[in-house]
Amino acid sequence: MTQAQFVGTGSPVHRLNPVTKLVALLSILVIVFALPQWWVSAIVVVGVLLPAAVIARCGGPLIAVGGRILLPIVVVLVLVQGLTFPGGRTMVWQWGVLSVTSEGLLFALNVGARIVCLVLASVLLVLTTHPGDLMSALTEAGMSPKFSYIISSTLQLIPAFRSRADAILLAQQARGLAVPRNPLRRIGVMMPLLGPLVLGMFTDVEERGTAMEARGFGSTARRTALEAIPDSTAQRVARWVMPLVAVAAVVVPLVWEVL
Amino acid sequence: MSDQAPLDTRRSRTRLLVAAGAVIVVATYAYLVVAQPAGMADSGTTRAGLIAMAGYVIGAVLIAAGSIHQLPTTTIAMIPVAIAVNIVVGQLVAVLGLPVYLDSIGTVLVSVLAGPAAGVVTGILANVIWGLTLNPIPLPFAVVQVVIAVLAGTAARIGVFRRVYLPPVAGLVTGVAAAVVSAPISAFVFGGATGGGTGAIVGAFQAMGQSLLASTTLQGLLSDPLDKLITFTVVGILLAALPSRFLQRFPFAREHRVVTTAPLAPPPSPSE
Amino acid sequence: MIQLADVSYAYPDSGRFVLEHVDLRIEPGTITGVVGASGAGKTTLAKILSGFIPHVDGGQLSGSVVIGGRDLSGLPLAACVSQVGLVIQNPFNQISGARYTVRGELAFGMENLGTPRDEMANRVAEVAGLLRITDLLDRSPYELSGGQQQLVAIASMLVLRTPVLVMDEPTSQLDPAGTRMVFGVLSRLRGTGTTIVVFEHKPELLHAHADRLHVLAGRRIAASGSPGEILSDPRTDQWGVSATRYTRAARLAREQGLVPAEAPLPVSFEQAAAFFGWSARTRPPSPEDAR
Amino acid sequence: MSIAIEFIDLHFRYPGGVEAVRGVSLTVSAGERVAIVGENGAGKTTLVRHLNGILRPTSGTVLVGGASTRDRSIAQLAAQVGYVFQNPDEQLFASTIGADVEFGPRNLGCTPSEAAARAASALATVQLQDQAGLHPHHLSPSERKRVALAGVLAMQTPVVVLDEPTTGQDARGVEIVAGVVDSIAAQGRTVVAITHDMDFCAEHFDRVVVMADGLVQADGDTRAVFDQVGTLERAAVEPPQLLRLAAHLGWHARPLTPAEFVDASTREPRDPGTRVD
Repeated sequence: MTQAQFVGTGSPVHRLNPVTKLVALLSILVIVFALPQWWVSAIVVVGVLLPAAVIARCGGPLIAVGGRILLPIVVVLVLVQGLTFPGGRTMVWQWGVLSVTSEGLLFALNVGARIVCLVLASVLLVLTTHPGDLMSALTEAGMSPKFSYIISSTLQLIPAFRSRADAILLAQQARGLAVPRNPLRRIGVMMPLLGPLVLGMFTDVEERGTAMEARGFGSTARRTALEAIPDSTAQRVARWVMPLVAVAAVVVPLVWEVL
Repeated sequence: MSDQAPLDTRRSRTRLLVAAGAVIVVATYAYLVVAQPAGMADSGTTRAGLIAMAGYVIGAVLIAAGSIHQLPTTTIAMIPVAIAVNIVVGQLVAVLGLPVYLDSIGTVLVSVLAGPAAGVVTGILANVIWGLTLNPIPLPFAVVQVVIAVLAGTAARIGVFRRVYLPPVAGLVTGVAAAVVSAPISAFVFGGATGGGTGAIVGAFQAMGQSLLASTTLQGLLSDPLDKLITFTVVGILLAALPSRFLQRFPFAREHRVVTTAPLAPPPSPSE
Repeated sequence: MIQLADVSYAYPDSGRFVLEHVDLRIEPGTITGVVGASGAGKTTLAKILSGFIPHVDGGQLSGSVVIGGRDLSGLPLAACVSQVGLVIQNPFNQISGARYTVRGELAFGMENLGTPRDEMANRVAEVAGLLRITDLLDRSPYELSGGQQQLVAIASMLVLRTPVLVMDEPTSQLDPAGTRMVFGVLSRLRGTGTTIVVFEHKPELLHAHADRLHVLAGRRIAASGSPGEILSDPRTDQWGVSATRYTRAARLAREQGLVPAEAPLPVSFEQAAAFFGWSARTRPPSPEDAR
Repeated sequence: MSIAIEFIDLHFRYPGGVEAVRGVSLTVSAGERVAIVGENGAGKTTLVRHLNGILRPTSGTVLVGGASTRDRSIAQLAAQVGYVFQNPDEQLFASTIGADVEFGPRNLGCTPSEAAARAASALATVQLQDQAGLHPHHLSPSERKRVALAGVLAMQTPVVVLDEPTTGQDARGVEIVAGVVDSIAAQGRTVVAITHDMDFCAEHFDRVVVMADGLVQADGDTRAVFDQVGTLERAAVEPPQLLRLAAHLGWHARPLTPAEFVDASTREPRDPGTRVD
């Protein structure tokens, strides 16, 4: 099975063309970074991402995966910037040598909101889009099929390589390998563990290269695809409108400042 | 970007793409570090984050798009295996309890054997795979992989991997470069908080009066050089243990005599 | 038709020949087995037949390799690949991983060659039916048994409809059940007109499925003949070719004078039953026993 | 020095929930040659992986040399139980064969010279003595499998476990592995092998354990076990070629080797046409 976190609930969001979702993600990122105030990110999260997660019926996984990534980052951000923000001047709270500044907290709020938006948007895309569909759609949109091959086959190779790494560890332990206590001699134990993994890699590469050539991977013919990716004129229009909105978010404040 | 264009225009197009990508990355870095946007000091409401993110991501995409077309099928088939090794090495290294990730051994191996272009694609796509499977945070750092791959490929070309004591030096240099290049993203996109431990170190430097960018750079300099030093050293040891049968199958490694292999045996003459 | 004339080959940087003065002729539409000890050059010959030597592996190839009337060395790899499909030993590496279902994996080769969508769907259904893996089409290729994965690997080559299919030890890593699955496919392919060349060790199954055998030993084709002749030949040990226990027991019986010296030795269960059934019933075996 | 091994009501459940071994009690005394046969998924590998501590019992105990494996690490058990894995490429790492075969003995505390001596004799046993200086990946896959075998033989453990030793081997390779099995047993050491090759099993093992669905279905002298046609059929195990032929010809004898078969053919009644299908 692949390592991707795809949750197949078959919701309308899942049935969207992956390129549409990708364009939406990129547009959101541009908007959120172009208008760096925290409430912009908040609006996007509450107004766009959470409703989309509810429609896609993967609110639970989104909070779980997003939370696991974001919690340490946000906590550290608030602590670090709150206490040591270079531009911090107005003390909000003090205890001995430690002092929290309002500028630091505001900085943490602005940056934190953007990170939350960036992570939730990317995780939502990954949860609602099977990597195979994403790759096929991007290839149809002009991406080189070599990227699609590399990403899909890597995702499916990882579980097999994980079990190979376990097997190597067991095989060497079964020959008496014990991790020495002092760190310097531990480097010596590196070869029996990494050696088989890397040497095995070359045998695989030779065979996989042969198999790919045997399947016409090097051919310069115009590639076709077995499965058609769902699309609609509405989505095609949206794929033009969203980037325009993003560009506007960049240009308008600039023009505003000039006036 | 379909493969139909005749060979020569494709070759010039790939060089153009890679060059454009490189220029954008360098320009982004220069603007962020040299120009040091004034508004940074107040409340993080500047466009530095947008510039850092856009510049580095667009640059990485262009470089990857340009590099992929230079790679033959056998090299393309190597990349998934190399990325899988990248991701799985951490599992074995955890047994050793060393304070490093070593998550770019596959990328460096590809750069050294199949050349920087192959290494660049491996590194960038390893980042994308990480984003698709575990955590989107590394995605904007894709361009750091470009730096690692280019330096590894260059080191291989000038024969660093022929002497056992040179790879650690090249690793150190690469680690420094990686820390410096990744600092703007870490500072302007993530406010120095890409992870629990890294955030604390950034805080410490800021408490000592360093700017956010300087603090993230210093934090990078504490961890990346050591990680890359060990990565290059391990790759050097692994290369020395490779049979000549594997090595001579890589034109780049053969052409630049990346690892001193015995001179090629003369072709035999058929017995009558 | 496959015709090799005076083919010699040395891997780059090896300084010694793996194959010398190999002459080989394989009739179209037949199933040919090639046997020989490990290291006798079977994989090398398989790669020469499919054009991977010299196009991918390089090295020094002399002599002519003519398939379907054209010499492979003159053709670009893409042309060789359209003539000869190669099934490698390890199904895990034959599967590209570019698609997430068996159906997608089977279509992958055709997508690269630009085959129209509906033709792809037809060919996938046809080959899946022929190999009886239709029920696997919607499963992930990485969640199958070794035998099933090898069937998917074979199917992924068959959909390309290459006139020749070369199989390099397809069952060496499979258990008996998987091995029977793969050899069972061979008999079903006989009707399709595809010329099949199988490099394998398993005598009982080769005898049941192959029309003709060639022995690779001493860097050349040491002998050719029907499976019955080759697998009961006294030189099998010297060639490093394994004989069935039936043949070994029969040869021992002949050496102990229990049966006439010229009695042909059995290879299969049926032949052995007749051979030893005869020794119990004192009737000399008829010629057609020694197929 | 030889030791016995014992499974006492062993149960094992994989984290995924599959109970691969569902109550096995089995004793293998020193010097025995035991073959474990059965379909994939019967629990064979799961069972033997308890001998060197790779797997720990969910319930029940495993005794090696009288002591439980529960409180000893894999590395400690490695001194008593040598385990040859099916895929050699998951353990060969050194740049020469000799260095790789010395890895085991060095870990057990042998001096460099003693490790080299042990490696040399182990490589001679698998007939690879003159390739000691070569890189493992310059050899063919079946030769690499023999290097992995030598790597465990060099540890000279009282118990040796072989996982599918003949898979992927050519005729000569199988003969060499057969010779190794015989020589280990001759030294009074215990051999436990998992195999699908029934003819190899009939000719070189004096005891056969048939497993299916995580349980032992039959266990005993090779000749007797291969005669239980019903049990074999249920465990999807095909009897050896010569035994199948002898039964088909209606003979009373149960020959295990070509020599025994020919000898039996002279004594069997010569009445024509008695064919028992």
